[in-house]
Amino acid sequence: MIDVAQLKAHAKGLLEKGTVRTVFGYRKSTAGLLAEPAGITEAAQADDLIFDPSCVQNLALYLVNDKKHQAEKRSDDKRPVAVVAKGCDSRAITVLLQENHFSRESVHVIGVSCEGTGVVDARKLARKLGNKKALAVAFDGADAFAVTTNEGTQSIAAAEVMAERCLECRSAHPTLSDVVFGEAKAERGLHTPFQAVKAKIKESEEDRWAYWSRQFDRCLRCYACRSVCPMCYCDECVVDSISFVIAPDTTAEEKANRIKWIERSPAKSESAMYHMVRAIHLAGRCIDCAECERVCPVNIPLRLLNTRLEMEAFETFQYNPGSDPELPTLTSSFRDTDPNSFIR
Amino acid sequence: MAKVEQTAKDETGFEPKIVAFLCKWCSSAGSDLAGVSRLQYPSNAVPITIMCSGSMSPMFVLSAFNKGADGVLVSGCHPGDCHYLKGNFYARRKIYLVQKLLQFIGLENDRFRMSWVSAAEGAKFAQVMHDFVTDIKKIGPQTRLKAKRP
Amino acid sequence: MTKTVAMEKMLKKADLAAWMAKLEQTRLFAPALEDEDVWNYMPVADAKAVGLDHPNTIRPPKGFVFPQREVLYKFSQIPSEAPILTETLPDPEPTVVFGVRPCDSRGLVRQDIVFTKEYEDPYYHGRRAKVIYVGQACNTPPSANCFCSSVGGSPCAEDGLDVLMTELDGVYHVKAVTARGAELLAKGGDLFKEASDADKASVLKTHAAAKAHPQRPIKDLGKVAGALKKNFDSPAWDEMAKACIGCGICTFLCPTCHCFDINDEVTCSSPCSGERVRTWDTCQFPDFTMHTSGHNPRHDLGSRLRQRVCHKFLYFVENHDTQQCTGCGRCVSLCPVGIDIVSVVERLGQP
Amino acid sequence: MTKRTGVFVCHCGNNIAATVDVVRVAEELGREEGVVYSKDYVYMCSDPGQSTMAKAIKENKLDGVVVSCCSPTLHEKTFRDVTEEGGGLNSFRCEIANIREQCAWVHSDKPKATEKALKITKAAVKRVQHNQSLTPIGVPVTRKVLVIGGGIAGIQASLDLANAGFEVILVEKNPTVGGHMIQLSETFPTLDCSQCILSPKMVEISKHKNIKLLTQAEVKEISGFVGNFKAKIHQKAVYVDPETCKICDDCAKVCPTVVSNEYDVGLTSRRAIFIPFAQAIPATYTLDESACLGLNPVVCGKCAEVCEAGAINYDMRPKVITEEIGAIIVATGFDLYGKENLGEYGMGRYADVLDGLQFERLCSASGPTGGHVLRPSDHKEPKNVVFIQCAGSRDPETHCAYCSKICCMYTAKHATLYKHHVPDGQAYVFYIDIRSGGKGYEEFVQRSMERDEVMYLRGRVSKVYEKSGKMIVLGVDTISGKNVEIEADMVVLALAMQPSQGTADAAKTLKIGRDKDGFLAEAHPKLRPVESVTGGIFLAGAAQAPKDIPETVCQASAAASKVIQLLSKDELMHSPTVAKVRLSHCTGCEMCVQACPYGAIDLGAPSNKARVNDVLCEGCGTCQAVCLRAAIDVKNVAQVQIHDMINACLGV
Repeated sequence: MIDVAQLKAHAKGLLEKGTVRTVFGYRKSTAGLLAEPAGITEAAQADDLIFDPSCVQNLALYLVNDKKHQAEKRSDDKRPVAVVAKGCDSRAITVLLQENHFSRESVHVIGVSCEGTGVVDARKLARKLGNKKALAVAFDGADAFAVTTNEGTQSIAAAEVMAERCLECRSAHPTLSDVVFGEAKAERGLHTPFQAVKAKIKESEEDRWAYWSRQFDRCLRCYACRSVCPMCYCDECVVDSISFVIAPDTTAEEKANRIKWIERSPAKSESAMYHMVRAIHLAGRCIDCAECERVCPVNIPLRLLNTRLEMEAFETFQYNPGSDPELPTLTSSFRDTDPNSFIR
Repeated sequence: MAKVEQTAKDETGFEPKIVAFLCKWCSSAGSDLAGVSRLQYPSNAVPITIMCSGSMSPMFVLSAFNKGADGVLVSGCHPGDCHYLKGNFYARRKIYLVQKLLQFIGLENDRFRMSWVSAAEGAKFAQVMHDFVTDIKKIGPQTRLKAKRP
Repeated sequence: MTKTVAMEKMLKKADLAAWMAKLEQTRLFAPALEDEDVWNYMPVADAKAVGLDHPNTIRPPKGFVFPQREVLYKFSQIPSEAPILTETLPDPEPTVVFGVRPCDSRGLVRQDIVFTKEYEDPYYHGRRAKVIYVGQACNTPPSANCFCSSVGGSPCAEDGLDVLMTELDGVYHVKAVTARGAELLAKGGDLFKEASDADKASVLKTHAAAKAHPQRPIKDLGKVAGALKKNFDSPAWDEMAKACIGCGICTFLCPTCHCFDINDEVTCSSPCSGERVRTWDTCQFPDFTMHTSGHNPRHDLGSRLRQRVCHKFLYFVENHDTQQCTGCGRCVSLCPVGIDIVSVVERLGQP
Repeated sequence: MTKRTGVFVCHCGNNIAATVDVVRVAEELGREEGVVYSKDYVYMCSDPGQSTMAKAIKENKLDGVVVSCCSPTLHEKTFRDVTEEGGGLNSFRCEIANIREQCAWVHSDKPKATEKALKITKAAVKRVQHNQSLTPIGVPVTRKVLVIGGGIAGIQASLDLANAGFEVILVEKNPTVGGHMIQLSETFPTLDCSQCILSPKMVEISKHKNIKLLTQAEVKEISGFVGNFKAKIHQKAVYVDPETCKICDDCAKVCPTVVSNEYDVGLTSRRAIFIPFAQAIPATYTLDESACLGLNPVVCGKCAEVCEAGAINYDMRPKVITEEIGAIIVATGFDLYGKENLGEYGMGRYADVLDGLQFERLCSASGPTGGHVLRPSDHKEPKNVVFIQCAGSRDPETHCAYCSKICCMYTAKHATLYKHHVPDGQAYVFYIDIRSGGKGYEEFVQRSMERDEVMYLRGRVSKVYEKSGKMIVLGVDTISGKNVEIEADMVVLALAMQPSQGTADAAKTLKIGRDKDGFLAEAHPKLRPVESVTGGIFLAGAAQAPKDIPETVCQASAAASKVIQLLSKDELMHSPTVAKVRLSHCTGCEMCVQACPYGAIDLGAPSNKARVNDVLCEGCGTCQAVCLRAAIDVKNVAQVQIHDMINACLGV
C-alpha cells in the first residue's frame, strides 16, 4: 500500500534542501471529488499532498507549462522540477524526453504505483452511487476502492468505477523515475487493450460516421483536450491556434502567410479536421492518459479516436510510445516490412 | 445490383472532384508518359506535383476533403525507387495511418487512395485514374468532411 | 424588458406534454441527454418524454440568443471591382425554451445589459425577441457547486424569465412573469387551473425550503469588488492559476460570458467570396489580447484568471451595479483541474 | 504574396489547342486575383514566343510568371531562362502549368479538358504568387581528395586524381598498398601476372608529388559536408624510418618472434620486424607492435642493434593527422567469407583445404613454394584437385544470398593454372551455374574445359573429409543425377566475398548507408552507381559489391571523374530550393533530423533547434511532412503554396 506520508516527506526534503524548484503533485480540491494539481514551492505545503484514486490528472503537462512559464519569466533558476507520476504519466515524460522537450536532469520523477488498480472515473462513480455524493476515494487492496460518501465509507470493486484507460493499462507502474512509492504490481490485465476501438471498427461505415458526426457536431472548440495534453506542447497549433508565435524577426509576410487550414467556427467539418489532425499528430506519441476525453465538457470520446492510431502503432508497427527515450519517433522512422498491400 | 446502382449514379452526371498528389520523379513523370502515349483517362483528377511522396503532409489530405474533394490520391515511386532514397517509405507509414483514421471516422473507404506509379508506368497511371474515378462515381459526392459553403 | 404581470396557474405534470402540443409554429427546446452524461437543451421531439427534473445543462441557454457562430454579413468581390456586401440579420422562428434554471435566466438579464446598454446589437435582439424562457425553480440544488444565493440570486428567482415553473407534488405551479409568458399560458387554455391559496402557500413553502438548502457561501458580497481591486497585483493570482490549463471551458459554458471574435471566412478564393462571422471568444485564450506585434498584455494564466474573476465581480459591478456571476457553478464543476471561482473570491475578494 | 502575375498559355500548335480552349483559359486567368497579364500564343517556346514573354515581363513589371504549356521536364529551363535573361526577373519566379501531358493529350472532351486546364493553371498562379527569388547556393570547395583503401580501386582512383592535378591523401590500413590484387598470381582471362601490372602503379603512387600516402593509418572521424570535409586520421607508430631503411633484411634475421604471414595467407611466416613482400610500397621494413617482444632494448632490442642505417626508433608514437578535403572515395574492399562458417568443407581443419587466395599464393612465383603447386601438408604435388564454387555464395538459408560474381572466373583460372603447373593432374570443379559474362570470359572457361580438360560437375558438395592422407569429396552431379565421390589431394574453396571490416568501419565513420549484405549503398543503383547517398562521398571497388579487377578499375576511374567534376569549379553550385527552419516554431524534437534521408539537418547551438545544411539538403520535403508544427518548409514548395493549390484545384 502506498504510504503517502513517505511521499510527503520526500517532497518536503527536496524543497527543504532546495534541490528542486517546484514539486508538482496532487492535493484535495474544493471543487469536487477529483484531486487538483498543485505546484508547491514551500516545504510546508508538502503536507497538503495526497495520492489516491482521485489523482487523475497527468502532471507531465505541468513540466511543459512550467518550461513555458520559466521562459516567459526569463528565469535563470536551473534547478530541476519534481513531479509525481503514475505509470501513464511517466510514459508521457519519456515521450517528452524523446522529443528533447527537456533534459533528464531537469526533472525529478517521483513515481507512484497505482497499486494494481488505477484512478477513478468520476462519471462512472457518480452513476454507481446514485443519490449519494462521493467525498473521498482511497485504494483498497489490489481490486477495490474505499469510497467515502455522506453516508459513510463503502468498498467498491475497482473494475466497476475505474477509468477505462486504467482497465486497459499496459504499464501501471512508472517506467521512468528517480524514486518510487508504492508496490510494483506489473502483472495485471483487466481488459484487453484497444477493445473499444476494435468493437467500433466492427461497426458499419455508416454507423461509424453517424457516431462521429454526432460527436464532432457538438464540439465547442474550447480546446480543453489539447490544453490538457502534455504532447500538445506546440506554442502555435498548426491546425487552429489560439496563440501565435511572433518573434522579433517575424516578418509581416510570415504573419500574412499563416495558413488557415480550418475556421474557428464550431462547424462539424472544421471540428472533425481539428480532431483528426490532433489524432494524427499524436500517433506514436499518445500514451493513453485519456485526459483529453476526461476533460471534454461534452463527452466527446477522444480517447477512442486517439487510441485508434495507437493501436496501429502498437500492433502494426510494434511501437510502444513512452517506452524508450532513445527511439526515433513513429513517423520519423519506417521499416521495409511496413504494410504495403493497401497501396495500388 | 451493383451495376444497376452504378448506372443510376452515372446518370445524375456526377463528376467527382479529385486532387492527385504526384511525386515529381516517378508518378508525375509517369503521367507525362501517359500523355506522350496519348492514353485517355477521365479528367476529374487535378494533379499537384510535389517533390516526393515523403513530403505529403496529412494536412493536405484532410484539407482537400474539407475543401470538398470527392477523392484524394497520393502517388509515389515504388519502394526502393525513391529519388530521395526513402521518402516514400515515410510516406507509406504516414498515409497508412491517415487512411486508418479516415476509415475509422467513417469516411467512405474508396475516397483516399495511394498508389506506386513509376516513370515508366504511363499505362498504370491511366489505369489508376480510371479506376479511381469509376470507384468514386459509385459512391457519389463526398459530404461527410466537406465544409458547408453557402 | 417586458412589463411584469402576475398570473399563477396549476398544471398537472401529466399535462405538460399537452401544453407543449398546443404551442404550434414554435420551436420547443427542453433539457435532455444529448449523449451519455451530457445534458443539453435539445429540440423537443417527443413532448411526452420531457421531464424537468434535470441537473443543469452543460451548455447554458445563452446560445439561443447569442449563438457560438453568427454570420454578420456576406461579401464577394471580383478583382478590380467594388466589393459587394449582403446583410444577414437573423430571423429565427419563435422559440420556447423550457427548464431554464433561475441562475441561467439571471445570466440572460446580464447578457441583455451587455447587448443593449451602450449599443443595441441587432443580431442579439433579432433572436431575443423570438425566444420565450420558461424557468424551472430548483427545489434542490442541481449541482454541488451551486451558489446562486451567494451572488444575490435564488433558486426560484424570476429575473429574465417569462414563466417560472415550480414542481409540487404531481403538479407544476406555473407563474407567468411577463405578458409573453401570460400568452403562453393562455395557449394552454383549460389545461391550467387557477392556483388556489393553498397552492400559493405550498409554492411559498417549497421556495423557502429551496432557499434554505446550504450553498457555497460568499461572505460580504458587497465588499468583494473593493477587495479585488485592492488585490489586483497580488501574487496569489499566479499561484491560484498554476494548475490552469488555459482552456475555454469556464467561459464558453458561463451563462454570462459574452466575448466574441470576428473573422472573415472565405468560402471561395477566386473570385473572392465569404462571410464575416462572429464566434465566441474567451479571455482565457492567449490570442484574446495578443497584439499584432506579438506583445501580449495578459501573457500569463494568472492575469487571465484575474480578468475572468474581476470581470464577474469587479468591472461588471462598477459598470452595471451588479455582479455578473449568477452562481450556476458550471465553471467550478467542469474545470478539469478544480479551479474554483468561489475559493478565488474567498481568498482575494475579502477585505 | 506577389501582385503582378503574368500568365502565358501555349497552344503548342494544335497539341494543346485541339482539346483545351486556350483562349478561354487565358481570358479567365486574366480575371484571377493578382494576375495583370494573360495571353495565349501559338508556340511559347519559339523565338517569337520567348520574345513576347520577355517583353511582357518587362513592360508589365511582372513579379511572377506562369507558363501553361507542356511538362516542366521539357521547357521549365527554357522559360526560366527567358524570365531571368529576357525579362530581368529571377528565374525562380517562373512556374510551369502542365496542360499538355497531364491534360490535353489524355482527354478528348474539350469542355472538361478546359475546366481541368483552368484549375491546373490557377493552381500554378497560386503557387508562383508565393515564390521567392532564389539564387543557386555557391559553396567554396577544398580541392583535395581523401581516398580510403590502397587496393587496386584506391590506387587507380588516386592516380587518376593526382594526374588531373588534385592533391590526394591515400589512407591504407596495412603496411603496404596493393590490397588483394597484389596477392594474386595471374589474372583472368589474359593470364597476365598480377604483380607485373600492379607494381608499377604502386611505385607511381609512392613517387607522385600530388599523392600523400599514409599506411598503417585509419580514418577515425569525418565532419563537414561536400566540398568541405575535415578528416581525422590515426597513423600507427611504425618504429622504422622509411627514409633511412635500406631494406637489407638484417633486422628480420635477428628478430626472435615468428608470426603468420598475412601476405601468404598464413602459408608462411614472418618476423615481428618485416617487409610484407619485396615490392611493398612504401619500401621499408616495419615493426609489428603486437608481435614485438617489447619495443624496448632491455627486453630485446636486437633489431635496433644490428641496423646499420639506424632506421629503427622505439620511441616513435602514433600520430593524429587532420586533413581538410573536398571529396572522399571509399575503396575499402572485401574480405573472404570466414572459413569458420564452412565447417562442412573442412576448411581450417585440414591443411589441404585451401581458399582461393591461398591457392593464388601457391601458384605465384613469389609465393611460399616458389611457384610450384604443392600440398601444404606434405609438400607433395597434388594429382587430383577439387575446386568448389559458391562456397558461401548463393545460399540464402545458411550463408550469403548474393552471387560473389568473380568466383566462376577465378576458379576456371585456378584450374587452368593448376593444369599448367601439373599437366598430368586432374582438376574437378563443382558449380551451380557458370557465370562468365565479360570480354573473353566465356572463351576462357571453355578453354579450361576443352584444352585443360577440367572436369566440371554441376552440383553441390555435401562434405569433405580426410581418409588416409586424401581428401574425400562427397558431392552430387545433378546432370547425371549420380552421387560423386572424389579422392582428392587438395580442395580449393571459392569463398564468397564479403565487405571487409574496413568497409564496415568506414560506413560507420562516414555515416554512409550499407545494403542488406553490408556492402556500401550507392545513391542510385542504375544512375548513380559510384556515389554514396551523402554528397561528396564516392564509392569504388568491392566495398560496394563483389566485382573483378576491370570492373573495379572502371568504377575507380568513374569515381575519380565524379570527384574531378565536383572539384573542377571554385564553388559548388547547389539548388536553392532547400528546407528552411522557422526557428520561432521549432522545438528541437528532432523528428526532421531522424527522417532526413541526407543527414542534412542537425540541432544547432545555442537553442538546440533544427538547422539545415543547405549544401546537403536536396529539397525533398520529408522533413516538412514529419514536422508537427510546420516549423520547416521547402522554399518555393511551402505548405502555404500547397494549401492554396488545393483550393485552386477544387475551385474554392
